Amino acid sequence: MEKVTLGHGSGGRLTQNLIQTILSVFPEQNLTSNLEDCALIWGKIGVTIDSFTVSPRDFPGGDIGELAICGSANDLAVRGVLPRFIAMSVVAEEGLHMAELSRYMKSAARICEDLNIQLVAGDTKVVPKGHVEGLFITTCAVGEQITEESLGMDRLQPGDKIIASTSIGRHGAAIGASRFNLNPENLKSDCAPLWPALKPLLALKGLRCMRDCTRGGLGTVMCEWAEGRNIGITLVEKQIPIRIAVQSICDILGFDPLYLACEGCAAIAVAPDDADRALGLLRESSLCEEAAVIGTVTEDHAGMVALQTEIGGMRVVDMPVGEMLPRIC
Amino acid sequence: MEKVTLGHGSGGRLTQNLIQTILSVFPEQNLTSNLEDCALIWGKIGVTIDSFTVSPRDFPGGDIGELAICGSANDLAVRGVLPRFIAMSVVAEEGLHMAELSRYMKSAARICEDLNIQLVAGDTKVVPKGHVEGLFITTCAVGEQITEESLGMDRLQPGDKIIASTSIGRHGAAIGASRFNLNPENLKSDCAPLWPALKPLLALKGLRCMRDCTRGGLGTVMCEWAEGRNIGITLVEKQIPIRIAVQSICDILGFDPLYLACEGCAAIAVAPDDADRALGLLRESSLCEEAAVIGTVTEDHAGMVALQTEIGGMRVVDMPVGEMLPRIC
Amino acid sequence: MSPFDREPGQIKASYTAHHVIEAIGQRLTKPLTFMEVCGTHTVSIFRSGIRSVLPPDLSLISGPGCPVCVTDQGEIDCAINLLDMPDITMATYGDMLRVPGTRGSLSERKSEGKDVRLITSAAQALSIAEDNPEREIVFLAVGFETTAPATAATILEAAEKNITNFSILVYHKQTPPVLEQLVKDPDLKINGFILPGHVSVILGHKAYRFLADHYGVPCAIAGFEPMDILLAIADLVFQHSNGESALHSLYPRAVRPEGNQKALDLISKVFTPCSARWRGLGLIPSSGYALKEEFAAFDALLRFGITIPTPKPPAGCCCGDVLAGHITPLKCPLFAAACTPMTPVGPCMVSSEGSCSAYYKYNRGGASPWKRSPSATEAADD
Amino acid sequence: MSPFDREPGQIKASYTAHHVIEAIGQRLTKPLTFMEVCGTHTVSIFRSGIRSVLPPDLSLISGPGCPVCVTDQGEIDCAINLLDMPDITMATYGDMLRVPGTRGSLSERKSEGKDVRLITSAAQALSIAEDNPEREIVFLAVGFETTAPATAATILEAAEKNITNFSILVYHKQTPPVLEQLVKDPDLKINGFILPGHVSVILGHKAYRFLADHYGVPCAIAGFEPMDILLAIADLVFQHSNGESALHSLYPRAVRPEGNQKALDLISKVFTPCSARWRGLGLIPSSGYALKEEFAAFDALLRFGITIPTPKPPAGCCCGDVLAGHITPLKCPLFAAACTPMTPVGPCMVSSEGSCSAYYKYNRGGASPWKRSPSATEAADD
Amino acid sequence: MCLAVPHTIERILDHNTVLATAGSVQVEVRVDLIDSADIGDTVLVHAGFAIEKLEENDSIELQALWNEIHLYSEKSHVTL
Amino acid sequence: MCLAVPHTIERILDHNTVLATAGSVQVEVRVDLIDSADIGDTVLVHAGFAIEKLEENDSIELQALWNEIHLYSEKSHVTL
Ligand code: SF4
Ligand code: SF4
Ligand SMILES: [Mg+2]
Ligand SMILES: [Mg+2]
Ligand SMILES: [Mg+2]
Ligand SMILES: [Mg+2]
Ligand SMILES: [Mg+2]
Ligand SMILES: [Mg+2]
Ligand SMILES: [Mg+2]
Ligand SMILES: [Mg+2]
Ligand SMILES: [Mg+2]
Ligand SMILES: [Mg+2]
Repeated sequence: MEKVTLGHGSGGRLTQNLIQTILSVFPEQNLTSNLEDCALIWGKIGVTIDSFTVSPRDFPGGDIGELAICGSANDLAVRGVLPRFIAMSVVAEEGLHMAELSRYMKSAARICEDLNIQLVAGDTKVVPKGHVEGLFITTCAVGEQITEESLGMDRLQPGDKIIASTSIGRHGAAIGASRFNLNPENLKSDCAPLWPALKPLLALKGLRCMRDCTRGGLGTVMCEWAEGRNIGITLVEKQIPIRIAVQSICDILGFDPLYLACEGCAAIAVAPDDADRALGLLRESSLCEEAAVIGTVTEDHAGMVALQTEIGGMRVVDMPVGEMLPRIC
Repeated sequence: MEKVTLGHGSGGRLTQNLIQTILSVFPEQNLTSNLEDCALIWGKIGVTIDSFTVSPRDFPGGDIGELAICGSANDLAVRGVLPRFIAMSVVAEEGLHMAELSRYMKSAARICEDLNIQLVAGDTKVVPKGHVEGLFITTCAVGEQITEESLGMDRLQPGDKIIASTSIGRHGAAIGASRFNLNPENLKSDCAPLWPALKPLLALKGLRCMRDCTRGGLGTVMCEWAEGRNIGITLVEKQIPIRIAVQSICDILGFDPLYLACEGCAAIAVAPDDADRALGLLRESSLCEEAAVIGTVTEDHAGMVALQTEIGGMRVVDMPVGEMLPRIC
Repeated sequence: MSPFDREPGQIKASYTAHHVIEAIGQRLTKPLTFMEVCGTHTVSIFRSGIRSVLPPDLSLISGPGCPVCVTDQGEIDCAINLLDMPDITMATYGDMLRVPGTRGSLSERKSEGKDVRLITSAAQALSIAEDNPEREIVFLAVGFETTAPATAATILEAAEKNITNFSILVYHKQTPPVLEQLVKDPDLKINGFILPGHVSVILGHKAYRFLADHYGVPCAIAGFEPMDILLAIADLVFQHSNGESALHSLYPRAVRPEGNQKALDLISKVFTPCSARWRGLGLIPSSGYALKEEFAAFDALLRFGITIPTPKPPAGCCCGDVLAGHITPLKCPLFAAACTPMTPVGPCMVSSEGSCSAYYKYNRGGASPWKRSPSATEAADD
Repeated sequence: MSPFDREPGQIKASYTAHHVIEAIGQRLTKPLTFMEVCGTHTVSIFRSGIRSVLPPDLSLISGPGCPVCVTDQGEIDCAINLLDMPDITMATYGDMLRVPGTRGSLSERKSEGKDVRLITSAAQALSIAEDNPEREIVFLAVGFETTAPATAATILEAAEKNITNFSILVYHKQTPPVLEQLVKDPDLKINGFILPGHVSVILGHKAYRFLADHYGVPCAIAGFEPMDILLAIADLVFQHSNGESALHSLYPRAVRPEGNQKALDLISKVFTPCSARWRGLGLIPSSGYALKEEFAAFDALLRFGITIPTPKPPAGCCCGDVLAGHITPLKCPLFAAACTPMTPVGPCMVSSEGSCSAYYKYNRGGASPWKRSPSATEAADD
Repeated sequence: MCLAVPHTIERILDHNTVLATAGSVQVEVRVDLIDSADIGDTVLVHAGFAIEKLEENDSIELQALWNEIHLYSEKSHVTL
Repeated sequence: MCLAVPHTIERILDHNTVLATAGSVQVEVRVDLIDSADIGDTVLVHAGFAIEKLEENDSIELQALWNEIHLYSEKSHVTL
């Protein structure tokens, strides 16, 4: 009897399978449109939902409250949707300190204030000790699309440039470090709202689509684009911004930074002519000073993501399958 | 150090306190508007969110999948909002059988098909064994208000009649029975979509507001109306429809049926002139054959709900405080 | 049977209640105070709004009839101490979970991960023991004579099945001794007792005869439907008006004059009377049950080598006075101020059968307009 | 230091790689097949796309270098049997969790609620034992000579601290005996070994000299950066072109010729060589480690009275042939069909260092256009 | 103090357990504390144990009480 | 088979444990397996244990190899 495994939650191919299993019973669904970060209903209204189960709840650079707003707001932002409203549901374990909950709510409220997002609906559930690991938060963000046309992977074309809005893998590395008792001095989660940095890009005619590289990381987003549209993507290893602390954590635990979650980094596809301009606009934001062109959309190797390695080799970047476990030997 | 308790989750006054604690840190919030079943954004778009943590996940008359759609769709329906879209987030414990998950998703999809609701956004998280009790589902429903004016408790006026759309307490009784190994032959949760039954009422000029009597039951909804608007409400005990199995479970466990959760019962306030017509319209639906006028909005005892008892006495119906525990002695 | 029908054979209250109420009003000639000594009566009185239909001169006060409330704070502390030992699973009835001891409640311990199980029958406690041989199951047994026989039956079964991981904190209490203490209390003028119907099912009539025969206080054994209680009130009013003081059995459908001999035999097979400490009322001789020596193996106190401490009650809490009938909750300075169902100070506010809880909940902390009877009581108090 | 800087002192690969690649191409005069025998080399080769830059006549094949893959199925079964006993906590390294035994993996047991802890250091296993005195902590220890000294140190510490709830499933393996078996294999033509840098840190040069001296196969001890591996390949090509067959140390920054004597001493203090069963390769004499008799108290097999079964491998799985270098994963009939990372059949598809996993992941199940070297291998195989 | 609810015995399970219903709610009930338990009996159940059979008994006191009450009303006696 | 990462020792914690960093990541490392551990040493850490010190050693073979490679390129020797 097939069971749900942690691998189904890791953001890669098993997660796609799980989503497919769920969608298959609902009428009129297709996986590709569901892989975009938010739905566009009535043409111009963006809607997205995400549950936040991060452990530990406090991590370097943020907490579950901040993450719960950033995560959903970013899913709107990357589709050119101005985040306006949040609905938030809190499932707490009995025994959780009220002060801890309040602290997370303050973090959430701070992001809402920064982005001028209004909390409009909420729910609270308390479950018996042991029925939830402390606190899970689900947020649904709603906003209005401010671009003429809807951004989405259907707009990708060979020749398009891929930009990483900042250095990758910081959220996943920070969480991994906390879990495995590593103590990185200068490493914080990149958890941050993307809207302020991405908004200027929306004026670019050549802007194709964007994705926030959360669970599964940059590598998974690239695979979803390549497979979803049956195009090739070539990334250039030495152009991908990775901070030394992130790389060190990957070295120590045997992780691949391409698959580490980001919570404040978007993958952006632009027409080649607009790449420089996009980079310039991004770098005006203090969150995106590390922005870099990291690859190109190709007609070659359709459906596949390639990495041009530092020694000049080529290899596939495949969608990850299981949970990323530390590798020792 | 104050902690979150199960009482905070029981739907009564402690739940209000918890909500207040959360809302207090967000800008521009007021508790009363947040106590309505859904928010109305941009004037005419209804949004609601709810997490479903029901245990057991299968119960007589429904399951967590059906409940997750009904619960959120009903929160729209009671404000005159046609449910159109659902965003759904699933948090599963590793080890959950895929077949069980699929079964719930089929239940959810069936309700979506019945109501012509489209699943537009989703999320799946898998957490380690012991981090969640099997499966929690959060749904956010979005729809369009089809009434001219927004329904809400601000419209309540002395003299208004209160209608229960069907007999009360069936969901709470069914769950309580499952938990305490009682085996009621004819008792099923009332879990059902309210839209088809409530839609005809929206044409009534005298329709004031409606609420689905979920967690905390009819009693809590009445208290929220009375306190939220500082009006009095008098309920008449012998007019409140309660099925014998529900009453028996209450007798056995020492519960008060007024506080038992419903998942397919709405409290409806109408102008006195429209009460009969509302009752007639409701009873056309097979789900609402037990609909009854159960009380009146009063100028007296403002902020309080009174129950006129079967022996002709009067007493307060207060908002419940803690978790409802079986009473033996 | 239509789905709205209630239990067949019950009194359809609304058809006859007003006659009883009318009769009470007509026959009441002087201020009278009756005490109900069963928590289930207390709840029924409040839930049916009986006080609101009684004449102002007729007062109802609640006695020590909630087994949760009368459980001594030291007894709770003892249970919590026990729960801190390794491998303990504690099984008990619902409301016990919330009662505060000196270091919090069982419910708080449960929320910290201790294994506390809510049961609805003594037999379930034993099943838990059978299902979890690697753990020590302690049944925290509360309740009066109605509940004690089930505990006794469970102990006999455990002995027969030779179950060795099962023991009991016997906090059961007996009602006649506490009623005797109340009726002898010079500060308390009780003009009639509404006697507990289900305790009477076990004890029969004779256990309470002394109240009428020796102390001259009219008594009515009553069932628990609102009409049952109205009838008992009428009966007590009529006794006064007729100059009687008898024990009347108004619950003959359940109560046999001789009681339930089988249950009484079980009790005396397993337990022996002992003095017991009641919250607020102190040590009352012969008001508790101790396990007989042959069942000592099931005595949790002996098994785990613990004793029941005698801690100080929470400052300002008047539960003792409330339970003794000296005051109504409205007279407690903490009531509805520092002490509410959200912030309960004493067990009478915690238990759903507690007087303070009932006064708060069904009268909105005393703010309701329908409380003729309680305010009359207050007048009598002053 | 800019945030993009990598570890100081590393080779900036892209500046020099093309020179090395060019030299390899120019000096290669005949088809050659080299074997890397370290899983970390395997991963590094795939991740850096080294095969895609090598001439088609140069083949790289992977040996039994992933300790997870070579752990025998019976050893996994034994661990799972142990986990079914009460109060067992099992601690092990990451990838071990997913390796399938006959009755599923540790990870599956964990998802059913068994206590399996993922550790990143042997010392953590001992800490878990100290923190949980009421449980039995079993450390499932895998790995080659690099990892065994840490296990030895931990056992000595446990003995010194007199920790009695700690024991070990010693599944450590030794590399020289298996290399000897490979080099003697008549079905296998290996023209050079890329030797494991970190094992060499412990063993020094002499443990591998027999490969060059006795069997005439060129050897290069290599580090793990892509450039380190390219250099090793160049070295082996040059040796062939120069008619040499020597053991060259290309990782002198870490490897001392004499090895790490302190680590070797620890190993021999705690362990004694024994024959060991390798997945797919069978029983190889002197290729395992057994606890010395004085440490028998820490032997989980003795402590719990269990033995390692010898189950049948999954039908159709060619992990044995893959680990022995007889075939590349592409030749396994299940590869990318019945056996994928989502539905792994053998450990070589499960472990992130397994050849099958690497072939699948970095070549998209053989479908990628950048695989000159592997297809050359295939040609050589036929 | 002692919530007890009438149940009707539907099935005998073993020497001390029956299946009983209260308003269509089925529960296992222990009958150790009563003399006999037969199908169709209505028993009063407290904490999972039947503590007595309910019978349509009347008491002299109750009859007298009703009579006295009816002096104050025109309605006829309603039996329990 | 044996992932090992260079760490620099920052602090001596006790007779067999040090605090070491790899690219700003701080870890407790056991140093039982090496002869000496001093602040500033770069050690190779495998599974939580330092297995060797890293030193700027060169080997004859490595020098020879580079020389041979440079016959095929115009670039100068890049030292490790
Ligand atoms: S109101 Fe509270 S403090 Fe006062 S007697 Fe009642 S329980 Fe005790
Ligand atoms: S592809 Fe799968 S079945 Fe074939 S050898 Fe590899 S692991 Fe075994
Ligand atoms: Mg996203
Ligand atoms: Mg989303
Ligand atoms: Mg932040
Ligand atoms: Mg998201
Ligand atoms: Mg809600
Ligand atoms: Mg609602
Ligand atoms: Mg809602
Ligand atoms: Mg249903
Ligand atoms: Mg709802
Ligand atoms: Mg998501």
